[in-house]
Amino acid sequence: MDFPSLQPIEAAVTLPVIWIGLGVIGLALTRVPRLITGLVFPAGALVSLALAATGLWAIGAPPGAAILPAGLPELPFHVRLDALSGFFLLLLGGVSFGVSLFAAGYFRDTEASALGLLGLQYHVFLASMAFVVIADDAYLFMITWESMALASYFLVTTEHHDERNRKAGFIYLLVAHIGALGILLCFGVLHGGHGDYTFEALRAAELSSFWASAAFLLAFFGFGAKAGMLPLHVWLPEAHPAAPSPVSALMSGVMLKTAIYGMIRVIYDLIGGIRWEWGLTVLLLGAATALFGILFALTENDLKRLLAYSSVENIGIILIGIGLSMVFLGSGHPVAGALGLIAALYHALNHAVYKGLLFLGAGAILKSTGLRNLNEMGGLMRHMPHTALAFLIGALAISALPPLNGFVSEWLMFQASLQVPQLTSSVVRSLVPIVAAVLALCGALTGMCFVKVYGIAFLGQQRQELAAQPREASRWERAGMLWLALACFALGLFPVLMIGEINKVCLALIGTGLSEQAMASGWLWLAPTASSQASYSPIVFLLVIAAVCGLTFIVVRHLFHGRLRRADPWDCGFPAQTPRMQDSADAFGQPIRQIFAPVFLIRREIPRADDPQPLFSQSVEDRHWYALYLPIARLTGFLSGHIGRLQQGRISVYLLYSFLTLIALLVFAQ
Amino acid sequence: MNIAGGVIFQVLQSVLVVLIAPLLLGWVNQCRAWLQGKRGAGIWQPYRVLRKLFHKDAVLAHHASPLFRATPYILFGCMWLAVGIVPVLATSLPFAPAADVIALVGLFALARVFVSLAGMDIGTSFGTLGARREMMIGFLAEPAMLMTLFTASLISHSTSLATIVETLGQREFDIYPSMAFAAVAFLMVLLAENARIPIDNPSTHLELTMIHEAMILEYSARHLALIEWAASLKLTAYVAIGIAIFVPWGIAGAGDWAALPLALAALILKLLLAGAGLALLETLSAKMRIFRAPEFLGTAFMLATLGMLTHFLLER
Amino acid sequence: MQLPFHAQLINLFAALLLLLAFAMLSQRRILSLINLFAAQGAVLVLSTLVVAYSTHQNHLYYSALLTLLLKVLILPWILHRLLRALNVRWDVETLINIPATMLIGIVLVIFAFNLAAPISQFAGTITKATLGIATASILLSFLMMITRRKAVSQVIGFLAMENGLFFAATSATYGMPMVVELGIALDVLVGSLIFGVFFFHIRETFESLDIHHMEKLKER
Amino acid sequence: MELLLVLGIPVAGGILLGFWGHRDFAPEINAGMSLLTLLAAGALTARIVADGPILVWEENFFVDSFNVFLVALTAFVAFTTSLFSRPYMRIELSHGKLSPNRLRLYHSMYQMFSFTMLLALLTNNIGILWVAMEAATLTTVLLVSLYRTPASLEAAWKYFILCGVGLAQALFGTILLYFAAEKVLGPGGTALLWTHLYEVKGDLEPTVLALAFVFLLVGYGTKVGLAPLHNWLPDAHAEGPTPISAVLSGLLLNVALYAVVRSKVLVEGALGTHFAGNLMMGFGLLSVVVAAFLLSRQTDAKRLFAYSSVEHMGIMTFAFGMGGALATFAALLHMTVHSLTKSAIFFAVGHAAQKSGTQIMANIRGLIDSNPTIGWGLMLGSLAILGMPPFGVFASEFMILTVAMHEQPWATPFLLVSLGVAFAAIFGKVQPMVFGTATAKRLPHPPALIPVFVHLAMVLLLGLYIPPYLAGWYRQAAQLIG
Repeated sequence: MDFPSLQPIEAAVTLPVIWIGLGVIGLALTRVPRLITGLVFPAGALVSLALAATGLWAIGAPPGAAILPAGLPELPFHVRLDALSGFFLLLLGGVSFGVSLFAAGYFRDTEASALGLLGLQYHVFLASMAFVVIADDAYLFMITWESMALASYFLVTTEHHDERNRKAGFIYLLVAHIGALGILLCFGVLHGGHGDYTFEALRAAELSSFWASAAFLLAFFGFGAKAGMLPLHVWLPEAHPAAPSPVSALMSGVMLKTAIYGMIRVIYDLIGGIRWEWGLTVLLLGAATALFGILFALTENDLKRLLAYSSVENIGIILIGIGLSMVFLGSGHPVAGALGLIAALYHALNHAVYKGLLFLGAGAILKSTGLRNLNEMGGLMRHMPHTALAFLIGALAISALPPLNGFVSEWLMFQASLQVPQLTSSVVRSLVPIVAAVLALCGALTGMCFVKVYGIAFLGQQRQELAAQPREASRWERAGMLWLALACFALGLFPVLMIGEINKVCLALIGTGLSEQAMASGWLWLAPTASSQASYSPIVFLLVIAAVCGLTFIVVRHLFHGRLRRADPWDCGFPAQTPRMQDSADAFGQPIRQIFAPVFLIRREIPRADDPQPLFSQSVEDRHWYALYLPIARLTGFLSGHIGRLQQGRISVYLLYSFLTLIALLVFAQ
Repeated sequence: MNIAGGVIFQVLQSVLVVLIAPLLLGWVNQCRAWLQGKRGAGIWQPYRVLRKLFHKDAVLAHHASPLFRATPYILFGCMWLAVGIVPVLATSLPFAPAADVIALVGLFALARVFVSLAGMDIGTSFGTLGARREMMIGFLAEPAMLMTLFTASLISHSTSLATIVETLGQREFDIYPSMAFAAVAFLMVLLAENARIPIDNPSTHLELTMIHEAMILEYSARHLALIEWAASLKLTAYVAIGIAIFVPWGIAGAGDWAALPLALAALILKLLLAGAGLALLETLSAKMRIFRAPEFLGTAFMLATLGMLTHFLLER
Repeated sequence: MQLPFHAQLINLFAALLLLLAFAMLSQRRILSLINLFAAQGAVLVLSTLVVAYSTHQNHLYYSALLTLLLKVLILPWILHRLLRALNVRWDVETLINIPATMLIGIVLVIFAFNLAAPISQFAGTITKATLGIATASILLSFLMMITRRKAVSQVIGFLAMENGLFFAATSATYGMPMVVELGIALDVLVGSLIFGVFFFHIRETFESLDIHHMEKLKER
Repeated sequence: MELLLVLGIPVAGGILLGFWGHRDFAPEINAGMSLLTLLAAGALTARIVADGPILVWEENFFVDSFNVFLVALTAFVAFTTSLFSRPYMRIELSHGKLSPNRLRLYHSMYQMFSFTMLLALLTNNIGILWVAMEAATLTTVLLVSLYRTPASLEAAWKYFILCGVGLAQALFGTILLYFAAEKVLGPGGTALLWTHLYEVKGDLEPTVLALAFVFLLVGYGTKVGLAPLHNWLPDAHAEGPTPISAVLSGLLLNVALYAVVRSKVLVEGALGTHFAGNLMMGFGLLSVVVAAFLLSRQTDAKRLFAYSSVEHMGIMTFAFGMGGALATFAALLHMTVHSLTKSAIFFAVGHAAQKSGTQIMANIRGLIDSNPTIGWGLMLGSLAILGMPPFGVFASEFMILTVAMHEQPWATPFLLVSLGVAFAAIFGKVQPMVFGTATAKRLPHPPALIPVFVHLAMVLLLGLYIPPYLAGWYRQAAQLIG
């Protein structure tokens, strides 16, 4: 970098602190909200950019460590910035830059009183995520991890007057806390009783196979809860819609990725000695999560809930990648393992970008129309063309369509899963193809899902009269979306460059990267294993299509003509057509509901034929509530009911307790 | 291989395929007519249709968005690229590395998404209906297709079509049970993807049955022409893929002129047979109800996955 | 072997103490309960004196005096005044019927002896069995507190427990240091004063001293 | 000398307020006295930290780094609580819940109470320790029954009887201890002095000490509120005046636990086994589980947090029981942060209850709108007590859990479940109190919330940065007892 005096680690520590500072300033500026939106958030965005640069820089640089003058007596806060942390800093900075820009416009018309606090929580949230990524001891990690949960909780409950938001926040924090306890216990397993909680010490711990597996399961559970893995995903579709859209974008785009980071850090780095059985666990759960998520997204008609479910799906896909790489590493095929890990990391980055973009788009819609229910939208493209374009890019990207970025990571996943012949265990060899099939299915379903979203929301005609004509998003907001849209293109068109960086991460983490010939094939051709085996060049791809399109256009215009008449759409011989006759989002999800009926818990109310004003209502619910969570709640209530008998008011009985306790102990002591 | 030869071959193949694509369609229709004891409109009919359409004035709904107008071109471009990649005449073309089988499937998906979006753009109930059905077909057909191709690429340890064709074509013949599964699955996908009976009926506009036609109901004139052309290209591409994977013999390597005439002959022969077969199939089978379609394609998906599994169980 | 005379005396007193404890456990009438309590105090004083005399532990005389004042004179007097003030003349009704209580009591005594047996052989003091008896009487008074339903009788049980403790202190260890003795005495005094105050409040709040009025605070 | 001051000032205050406790300026006197005590305690602490333990008044008083830090803590919380009780009791008075005489009783007893606790902490004589505990019980009984409502009387009565009986057991335990010590140290005063006992703990008779510990544990454990001896605790906390709930939870339980730990040290020394530790772990764990599951049934705010005190006492007891430098360190830290946090919570809850005129949580809503400071105080306090970073409670729970995972893995599932359930219960009840739309009315006097935020700030600090001298101090203490 150009200023050699500064180390990456120093920058990585300083920038989040600046964030917190900005937040405090924002709190101080509560009187003048204009300044908060116009100054604090853009400044925060700049910090994000700097942080992204630091991350990129750190991926190349050797790991740097530092010790902060705080923390427990034996345990000052350790921070360390290695390639992996760098990559996630890049992710955090890159995405939060766009989101902060958007937020600068989005929060303009939140009432001034809340704004200062909002700014503080927002920036503390960002800062704690940054610290999670660079923390190098269990204590700092846990602190920042929970502060992240806490800050986001307060953001989720910003509109706390709404009962649903409170419920969402509660479930969110509860799941997060229980997950955190799991992580805590995992650290407990790793650390040897002596008070040394640095990651070096945890790395050094020798574990019996049983305890290693226990640690793995605890970590997987803990981080899975945060990532929204099945069956711990329930908080996600509640919390994301409740939060203000930029925050949803951050939570879905970045926060879930910190969970992925934690998983990789703990499992690959701290526990080490990966087993393929672990990998299989991750793989299968990932597949289940992915399929489940997208199916629910397809039947959802609340835009932000839909996006949340789709996040569940993408987390599942990332887990599939991690699982593949663990399986390969566990059975001694480091190169394939590296491929899987690269796929996972790349998908994490992609998902962060396009999901951020989509949530921002949803936010723009929400702000200009006040709508979240797809069934009430329609024809927004005419009112907010820029948003529509950005959203289109996001939708194409998430549907894993070439030449955008979503496709690249999915492509890598498939390549990784095609390495399966190397494996020997027949179980795995027959399971991996099935997972690949599930992955393919998910990809296609995602396409369907986002055709539904885009077609219903932006295309067609307005389904209902709005109070005010929808306005195009403000300049700040468009800037934010533009940034992420460009990122989608860049990551889609120049994957090789990014993958080169991620390869360094792999080298640093598991000591192996892609083969030389793969790296050798140049920036234009992406060939993870060997160009004879598989190759993909998005640029050529795009150029050819563009060229053909242009050519055809010119030729057609030249040979024939460009005459055009405007008319009403053909009414199919039924003149009284109204916009309400368009298919609704529910209608679009109908085939899915029918085909995958057992997955859902569908409640329908079909009116009788002679009903004067018939009303058809239907709701799709998550079986997990009834199968898992409510029973647990009931069990707790039952137990507490019985323990409550202890406290039944009679002093004689209380005396009896202590008497019996005494006798029992005396007998015991004898 | 020498670049110049490669480029020439590339251009040659693309142009050729683009030109003969409607012919294939015409041939299929003609065969079907014959099989059904009609005279048929002749195999040049598709060209006449295209010419007529190009001459007409385009009619566009008032609130049609730019996306609606752009879609035909994008569609056409995608299909062109597809046929450019698939080794119809020759393998290892310069474009080929740009997209392997996965990207190819992605390419078709891209086209599908755009055409569905266009179908929803006007906001008539027909368009949306078509789009929904199309995506319903697609979300099962696409993975099935992918699995089919994976079976092939597992055998040849490669996902690039060129390599697949080379490995399958240039080595002595032996039997792959997995490929049998794959072949059946592929055939089913082909029927579904190209809006043929039993999934869809290209020659009706009956709302109960139509899928593809419903989406493009709003298109007219040059746009419609491009879409039709793209459709025929798609059919050709699929047939070509089928040929390349299951009967890859006789495909020339890029740049060797000697093999070219033979390759051309082989290609035409294969196409004729394939078209006839397709027509036969369509004549023998009946259009199925729309909600049987998922079952049909689900079967295809299962078969394809089974193909992969059998590959692991039997062939290694 | 033949114990020295004062040791026999102390054992006798110990036995009396236990006997009195049983008597209290079985006693139905509250007034005689108080008298029994006073008697127990008296026995305690005597045994303390004997110990003091036989072992020349002079500070035990003070504690004997203290006990006399507190347990034999003041507390019974306070209790009597209370009863008169609250004019309660009722019989003590128990939660468990008396015979059952007695049986449990016997079990407790056996248990206490077993408990104390290993310990008391370390006792360098002249009296071995007393620790067991002290323990027994403590447990018995505990049992009494559990089984009685009236606030007053519970308090008496509490004080009887105090007696047992005191007996243990004197006979087994020749008494605690004086400062501690004083502190304990003070606490007992203040405690029973507070009891007194409480009786009035409870009385005027619940119109009775029956503790089953006080079962409102509970988990429901 | 400081020790005299530390003990003398509260007594003086008690007597003084016994006369003037009903005057208008009485609260100020109360606060002032507590402040003086705090200063004295500070001086004492400084001295101990500077030049080691001291032993005075024919060795009847002994100050080492273990109890001096509790002394400082006690004095501090007593002071902040007196600050809080100024407006609180005034409001109660103006609501007509109290007569001036009661107020006098309250103030005087408040001082006496802090005296007894300091005495219990400072004395070296386990006999006097017992006396002080009993005295503390008596004073608090009067305080709990202050309102003279049926409920408060019932609570006080139960408190009185249960703790009285418990302490009787403790006394018997003390006697047994003395009985055993006498053999070694000979009759007379020294046999009750902890320092001497500590020196000879090796030669004390094991069987006797085992029994003694059982009695001591049951006795003082009742006061700590270990299940199943905890039944008095929620009633007393819920029915007494809030400042008293604060000091009960924040201080008295600590002092009782202190007594248990002191005796544990001796017994462990004598037995050479982990007998006492195991007992404590068992009781601690049981308390945690029981309390956690009872939490979810509460409707009364103060009862809720009373049970949470039981839970945390259980955690501390468990940690002390595990023993070892790290666990003991954590337990001491937990003691500190729990006192601070819990008293802060009670302050906030007290004012919240006054504002909405009820302790029933269902009727307290939207504090954050009606009074943001109380709302945030309650919210942050609850989060802190639930072990959310970056608050100090998390720091100690972090160490305890990790050590437990290593030393006693069998216990961790219980802890995990209990902490989860406790979180769901408390947070699920606090959130609607804080958020939502408000139900509250104006108060005649402005509430005193400085203590709340002072406490929370300190807890926050302890979570992020433990000053070295404090750490050193904990470490010494941990060595002493661990």
